[in-house]
Amino acid sequence: GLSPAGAAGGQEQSDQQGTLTDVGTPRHETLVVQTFDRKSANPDQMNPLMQYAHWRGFRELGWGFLWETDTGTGESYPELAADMPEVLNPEHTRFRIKLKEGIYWSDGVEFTTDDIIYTLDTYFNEREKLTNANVNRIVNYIKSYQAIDRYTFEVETVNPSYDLHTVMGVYTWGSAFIPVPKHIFEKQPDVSQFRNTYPVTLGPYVVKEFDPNGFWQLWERREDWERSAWGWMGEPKPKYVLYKDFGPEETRVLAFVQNQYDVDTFMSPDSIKAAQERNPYITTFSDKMPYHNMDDACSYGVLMNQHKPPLDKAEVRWALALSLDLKEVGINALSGEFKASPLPMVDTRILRPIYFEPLIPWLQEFTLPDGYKPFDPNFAADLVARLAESGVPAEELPQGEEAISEAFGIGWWKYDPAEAERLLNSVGITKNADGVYTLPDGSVWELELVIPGDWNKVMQRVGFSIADSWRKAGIQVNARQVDNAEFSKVQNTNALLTTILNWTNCIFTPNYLNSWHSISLENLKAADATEPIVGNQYRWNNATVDALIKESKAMDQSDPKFRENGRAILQEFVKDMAYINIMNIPTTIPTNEYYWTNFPKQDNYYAVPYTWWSSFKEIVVNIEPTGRR
Amino acid sequence: MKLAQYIAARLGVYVVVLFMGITITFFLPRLMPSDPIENYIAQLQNQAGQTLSEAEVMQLRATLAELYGLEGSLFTQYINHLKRIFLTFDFGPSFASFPRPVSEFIWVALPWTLGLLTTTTFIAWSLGNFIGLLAGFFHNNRLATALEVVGVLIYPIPYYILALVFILVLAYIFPVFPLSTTIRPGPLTWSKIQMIATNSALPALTLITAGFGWNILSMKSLAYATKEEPYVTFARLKGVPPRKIMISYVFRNALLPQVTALALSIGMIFNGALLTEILFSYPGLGLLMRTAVGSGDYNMLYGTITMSIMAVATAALVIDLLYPLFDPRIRYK
Amino acid sequence: MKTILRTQNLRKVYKLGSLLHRIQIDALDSVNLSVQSDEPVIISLVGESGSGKTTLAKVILRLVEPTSGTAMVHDLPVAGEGANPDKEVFFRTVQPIFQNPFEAFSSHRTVDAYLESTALRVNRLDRRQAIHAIEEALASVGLHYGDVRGKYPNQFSGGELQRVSIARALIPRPAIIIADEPVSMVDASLRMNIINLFLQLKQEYRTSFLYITHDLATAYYISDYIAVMYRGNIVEFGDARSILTAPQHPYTQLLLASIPDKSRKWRREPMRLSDIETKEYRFTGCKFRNRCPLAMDICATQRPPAVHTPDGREVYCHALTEVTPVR
Amino acid sequence: MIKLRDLVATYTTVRGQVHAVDHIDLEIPHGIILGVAGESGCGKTTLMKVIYGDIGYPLSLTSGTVEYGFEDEEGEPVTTKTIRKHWFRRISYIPQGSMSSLNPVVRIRHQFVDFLPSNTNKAVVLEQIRDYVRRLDLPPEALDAYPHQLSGGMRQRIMVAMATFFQPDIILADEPTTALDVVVQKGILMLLMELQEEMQNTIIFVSHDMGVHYQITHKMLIMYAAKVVEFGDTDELFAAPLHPYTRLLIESLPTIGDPHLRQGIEGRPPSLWEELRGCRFAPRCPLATELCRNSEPELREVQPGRFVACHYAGDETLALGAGQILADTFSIASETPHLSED
Amino acid sequence: MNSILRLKRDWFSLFLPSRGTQRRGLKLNLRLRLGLAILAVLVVASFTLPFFSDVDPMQQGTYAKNLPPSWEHLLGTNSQGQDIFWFLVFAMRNSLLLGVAVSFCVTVIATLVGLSAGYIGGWYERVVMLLTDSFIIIPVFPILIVLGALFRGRASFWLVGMILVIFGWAWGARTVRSMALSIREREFINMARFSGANTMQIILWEVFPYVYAYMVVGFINAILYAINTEAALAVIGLSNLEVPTLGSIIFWALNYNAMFIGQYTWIVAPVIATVLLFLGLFLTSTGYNELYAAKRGHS
Ligand SMILES: Nc1ncnc2c1ncn2[C@@H]1O[C@H](COP(=O)(O)OP(=O)(O)OP(=O)(O)O)[C@@H](O)[C@H]1O
Ligand SMILES: Nc1ncnc2c1ncn2[C@@H]1O[C@H](COP(=O)(O)OP(=O)(O)OP(=O)(O)O)[C@@H](O)[C@H]1O
Ligand SMILES: [Mg+2]
Ligand SMILES: [Mg+2]
Repeated sequence: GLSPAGAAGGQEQSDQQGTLTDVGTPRHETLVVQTFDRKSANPDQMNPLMQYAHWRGFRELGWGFLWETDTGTGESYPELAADMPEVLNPEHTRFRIKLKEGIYWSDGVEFTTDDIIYTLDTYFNEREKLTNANVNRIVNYIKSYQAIDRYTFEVETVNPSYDLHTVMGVYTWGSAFIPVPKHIFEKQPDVSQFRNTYPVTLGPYVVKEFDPNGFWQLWERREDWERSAWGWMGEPKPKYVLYKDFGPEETRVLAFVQNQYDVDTFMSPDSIKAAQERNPYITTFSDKMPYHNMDDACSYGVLMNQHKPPLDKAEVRWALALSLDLKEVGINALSGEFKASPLPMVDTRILRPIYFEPLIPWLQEFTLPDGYKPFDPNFAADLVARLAESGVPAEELPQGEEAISEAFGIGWWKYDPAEAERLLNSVGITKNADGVYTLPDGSVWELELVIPGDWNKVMQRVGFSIADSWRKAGIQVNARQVDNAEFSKVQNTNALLTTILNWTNCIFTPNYLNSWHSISLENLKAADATEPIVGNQYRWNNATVDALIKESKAMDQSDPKFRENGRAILQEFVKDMAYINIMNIPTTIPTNEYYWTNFPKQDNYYAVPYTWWSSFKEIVVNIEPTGRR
Repeated sequence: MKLAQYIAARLGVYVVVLFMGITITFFLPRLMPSDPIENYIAQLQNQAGQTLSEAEVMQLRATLAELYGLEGSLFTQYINHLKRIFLTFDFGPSFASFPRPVSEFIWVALPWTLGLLTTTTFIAWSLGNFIGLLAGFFHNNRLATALEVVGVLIYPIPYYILALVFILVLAYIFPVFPLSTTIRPGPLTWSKIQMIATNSALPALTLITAGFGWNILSMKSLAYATKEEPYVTFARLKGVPPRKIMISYVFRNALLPQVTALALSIGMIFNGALLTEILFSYPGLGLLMRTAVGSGDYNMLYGTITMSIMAVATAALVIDLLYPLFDPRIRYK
Repeated sequence: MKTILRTQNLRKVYKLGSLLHRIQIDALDSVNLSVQSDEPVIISLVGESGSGKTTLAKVILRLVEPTSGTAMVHDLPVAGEGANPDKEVFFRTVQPIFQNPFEAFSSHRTVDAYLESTALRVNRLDRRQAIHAIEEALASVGLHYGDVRGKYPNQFSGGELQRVSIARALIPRPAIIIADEPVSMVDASLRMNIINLFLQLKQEYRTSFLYITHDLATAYYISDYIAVMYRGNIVEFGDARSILTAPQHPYTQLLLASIPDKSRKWRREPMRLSDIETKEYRFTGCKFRNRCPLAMDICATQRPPAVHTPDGREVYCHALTEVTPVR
Repeated sequence: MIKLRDLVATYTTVRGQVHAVDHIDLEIPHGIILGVAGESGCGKTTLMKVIYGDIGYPLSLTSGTVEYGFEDEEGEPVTTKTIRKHWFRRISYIPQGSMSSLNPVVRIRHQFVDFLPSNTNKAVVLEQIRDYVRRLDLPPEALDAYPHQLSGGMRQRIMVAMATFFQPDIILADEPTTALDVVVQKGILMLLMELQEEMQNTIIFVSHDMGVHYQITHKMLIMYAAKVVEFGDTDELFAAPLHPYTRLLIESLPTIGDPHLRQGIEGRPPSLWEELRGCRFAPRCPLATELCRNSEPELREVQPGRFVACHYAGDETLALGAGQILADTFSIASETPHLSED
Repeated sequence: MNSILRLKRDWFSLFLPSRGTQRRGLKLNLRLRLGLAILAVLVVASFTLPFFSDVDPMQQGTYAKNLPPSWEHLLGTNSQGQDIFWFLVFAMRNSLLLGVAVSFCVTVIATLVGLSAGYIGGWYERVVMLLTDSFIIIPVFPILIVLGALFRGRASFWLVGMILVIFGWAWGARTVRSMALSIREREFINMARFSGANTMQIILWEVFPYVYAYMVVGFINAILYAINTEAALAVIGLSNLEVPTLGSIIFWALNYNAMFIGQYTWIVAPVIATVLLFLGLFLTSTGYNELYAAKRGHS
């Protein structure tokens, strides 16, 4: 029968084996990870040509890609390919790619160009039926392709390409091109009906078992992991990797304390603290404030519809920025564990030297038309002082200007409701007797703030805190949180709503085009158009930026001019206050080192700590069992 | 009226109710502010991390509208929807997990919900009625009274809090039950049943605890009123032992309205089950429904809501049809 | 001549029982009654318990829809096809006294509320007149308004309540009162007062009565006509005194023999009581046949026809057919 | 001998307290049928409740006890305090309106035996009940029916069967035949009489119908406004009622074949809520004197076995005069007006 | 059976030493008094105290975060730097307002629909009952989720109330109707009819008193339904989270893991408030029922 302890999450005690997981594997051989998307709606769909159970480890453990990204540096490196693509013509449209030899599918069949060509053929022939949107991307990107030999093929792109390795390979969080095994897929009468349950993989793991209800999936290391797509990286340490949803945050804290799993995702700071108090094996990314990794590609910010009066006026947008008390917001929502960024970009260790540091002097000197200097270089220092005051131990706070800036950012906009009022008054928005702003026509200015409700707790808090901050400044804000589904639409159209707390502005490598490529004049829609205006949700009309982006598109991304242009665009963003960027997304990812140790940490930074990026490959290779059972 | 006629009439009501429910559920989600096609596109972009060109998006949009059957006027869509449900019990493909049919998901989720619901409803109803009976009948007895007080105090506590307390006490402080549901696939063996039982224990406990309060209160008042009926007085005068009066006089008579109440309250109980499923990550219809709303999956929503309406209506129908068997007095016109 | 009361082929079928136990009862089985007179009359309706007396009353009161047939009261068609009298006219023509006084008043209202309502709404009196009318009506049944006022039904004894019920029916001075066992809960002396009251009302206010009772003595005392019912059938109908002194139907004879008389004690003889009623209701032919000393074969198959005796009554019995051929 | 010792039974209501049985002190010999008559609301049902020992809110026994004349297992005489233990075995009760006293959802046969201790062999008892019911000329199918399937008369007979099956020493029957037709009534009464003769137990029988009392009772108890006014042998009482109320009660009802006008008693019984002085019947009594109005008559034994609460009872001269006055009150003058004379 | 839901017997005798008839009146008063006292405290406190509050309790960062209870902050402060006590006062007021308003509408609609359907009968009843059954059978929660998504945040507090009313009346209507159906068959209805009462009057004076006691219980229940459903909607984030209600307190307390970070007052206080509120309503209703029953001369 089931002992009570066994019932408690299947932590069954047995003398030889030690604790077992819920799914019956030895706990000390299993790395257990909280799933990123909680429950999978479609757990038995494992066909990458279709929409599939994406967040269940396929990208990290199952598939192989031509090129991967090193999350520590942002550089790409070859994975299935033997090398970076060889450019065959000066126009940058023809490329030759060589594959590594000796890579085998998990069923023992060798991986060759045949699989590549078959996959591309399928993309092109079945594109109507395939629901993975990347199929379209590849089909629109590539003009032709051909096999040269068993390990070599060539492709020609439609336009000059400087990013083949991040289109046919991984860009930060995924690859548009996922090779499928020809010998399996060609037998299928209809590949779009094929579930590919228990898929043949290129990665070092195979699916061992999964929950038909979508809460968990168990991977087992291949016997021949050395012949897998990234076997050359070294031995993946866990024999099993279990992705599992441990429920809402309340139950996750408890399960984490009970050592039921090893890595969480986006747990809110207070939950982490609560868990840490109960279990010393639980650690954050750093033992110094702000404790967490701040290298996510995306940032939180407030998106404004610049087509909607009065947000069409830069004064108004600046007034919103200046009446946002970010210190207060950060403390209320995140206990101060955040890194502010005034530029519409994340302030990460990859991007800081290229885009942030060169712009600091400019920011400090930047003045609004009325002569006001909005930048607050002491933001981080003041924040530290306030945190110290509120009882954060001194040894956990960074010391020295540089460390403080590295921890909490280069600074942010001043909190100055008085200047905000001046700016608003200058465009005819004045406070009424109740201290609430009214529009020139005398009606109360009602601002709508949309907050994503399902994303994570922290984001909800940030959103409502921002609303609170604005409200204190006299702006009538109606904050509402919406479901993911609605949020996606709101985010992509930004037609009906005035402001959105947003996370879309995502740039991981110095290639900013991935995020900004659509900020073009052609991409502007009518003020109330409801169709998506992907990439220019700001509805930003700026000719300088338009020109700069067009120029950058025809440039090699390592060209210094490319980065120069990036900085110029950033300056334009600031001048127009086109987007109120707030902070890097704090990736609050605690780990539990009871069974496994050597996770990426501040002082052991071999990759970002995420389990849903390329970094996970490095994590499984680098972690060590503690020997506890 | 003959038995067949009675059943036919009751079935007629059933069909009409279903029809109305289905109609409401068809039009309501149409009001939802999310558009499945845009959602899908947005989702892809989030997943792939790459933005699509305008042309790509337009093309994708056209393809999807055709695939999803979202073409034509609302009315044609409605007629097609009705046809599909009534003729083939088909809710179309899930948008979020295209092209898998919604019914597939429902068949997976339904047994979980039904299993949890029937057991907890039965237990909560019996327990609540039992305590209510005791409290109403022995209204001077302190133990019965104490039990009733427990009911009165527990009844207003929100589900979520109850659930958390149970989790904290029974999965953390005394780890008797698992924190989260883990059920491994495989044939239905005895140990699998045990696994399901231990995994469902906490949601079940929450549902029972939250559900029996009302039964206590209503049964108590019914029992109290029934106690004043002349046949109960006469039983007392006959010297029938109180326990027997309670069971075969008061309870037997007060039971009937409670049976009707049960039939009616199934919808309410379902609401509770839905919340509980969300809280406990229990793989039932409720969670499916919540995910469907979250992802703007129309068809899934139709499917789950229609299914729940059917389940609830059918349960009510069954209880109604069984009702005359309980009540020898019933007269129907 | 006025039609005081006329029913034609009045039938009422009740269905009852559970899904498993299904029973059909002809509570009224082709009831034909006819009383015509220019003078007010008191018609007694007697018969065994459960024979359909209350049902007949309810049909006349428009509380029960007959399955078929028609009924007419005081020239006013009240039941069956085409009967759709004006409410006000109807209430002033017919008023009821219900059988069980405990059931006849809501336990949530004071009983005087009904009296008031009747005076105000049916009689359309003003408040002062209404009080007067109520006082008068209550006084005529031996009650004081002050003692009735503000009290709930369970604060009265059955008899008191019955009298209130009668008083209420008197307020509109209706043409006919349907009194369903108005004195069953009343003690002997009071019973006489009420009965005399009926007589007085008949004379003074020209009120007719349909008097349903088990008390044959009072029926004899006040009624002009009497109808005897058995299991949904009228078995004997005609002049009250002649029927009660010389009954012809075996059931009427049995009835009369069963009156607890103060003059001589009963003989101890075995009695044949009725069987389970639903069984008898299902009999074809004569429903009394299994208890009838004169039962013949024909009684089991054929419904007895109306036999009109020379003294003007109708008797439904095969035994009489043999003696007196149908005229 | 059942001894009622100075019984005062009181109802508590929001308006105050009311004595529905007021100082009743009597001895009822065993083995007879005692008839109780009196007008409605005079406390007959209350008296039955008190005798049965069913005392509970809002009814309370302000004073007195009942001694039942038999002992329990320990040899202690049974009184009001201990009578509950003997319910339906040594004393049984057919309550007023008992047609609705059967549990509607349980078959009759179960209701026959459900008060028996659980260790009795129900099957055996049921067999006996079947025999008993057959002997009482009741259709045995009735036992298998639900109450709603039976007519009122049938249910009433079932109640009688239930109350007599265990041959109790005392049977209380509160208007068991009201609302039934005379045929059924006669059947039930004959049944009761037969059973009583056989078992030689005591039946206390409440009825409004003096004819019924005449037919079946051995002794009569006449109540008026919570008091006993007369008590004695039925035949004697009918032959020569000593209390004016009794006399009026007996004489007031018509009989078939006697078409003469009769009068009920004028006036109405006093409200028990009021302060009562003197003889309670005095306001309605044609013979009442000052004495009657001011002093309450005691219930006294005027002849052996005859108890009357009237100042003038047993006073021969007065009785004669009274006879005349009473005869006048009845004004046996004309016939009742009748329609069908022509 | 025509049972009136008479919640009249009390477990309160628990606290009473003496027995006997006298006790009854006393006990009844105590029960009613206690219920009314609880309600009075809650209502008076939540409706008058807000006038004494000098800050908007919703405003964040007014005080230091996570302070333990003290004289200055009776229940401490929460993780958003708000005073828990003052927040609770406002929340109680709003929840009570919502509860009473919703419950009032629900009860009135349910009673009207139920009584008229039950009494009038015929086609009217059939149509109304079909509608009612549909509303009962359609599980409310999924629809609330959809509607919540539709109106999210934009849903003013009162819109949430309206939605609760729309999906709340049917149950009561059905119960009332079945009671009305059985009452319709009773003799006193005929008596009233012959006393000249019209349909409206009969419904009002004859039928209603029999369902009245039930409706009081229903009213109380609907208050709870409204407060709890709003809370449940808030907990899954579908109600307006910027209005202090018992639900939004719970939402934020859960959002900040009050249970695990030792902020017990934050999460326990609204629960206790809800329970107290219910207790007050329950005691009052049952106490009143007893009083009413006694007035009619029942035991
Ligand atoms: N609403 C009803 N539904 C079904 N059966 C009914 C209904 N009302 C009366 N009955 C049945 O119809 C028959 C006649 O009943 P009714 O009340 O008319 O008799 P009655 O002569 O008035 O009897 P009693 O002398 O006992 O008052 C009885 O068997 C009774 O059970
Ligand atoms: N539960 C009660 N509460 C208050 N008073 C009551 C109660 N029951 C009866 N009474 C009053 O007590 C008196 C006696 O009532 P009881 O029922 O004993 O009369 P009864 O002689 O049986 O009358 P009936 O012949 O009408 O049955 C009446 O005045 C009555 O109003
Ligand atoms: Mg009748
Ligand atoms: Mg009585």
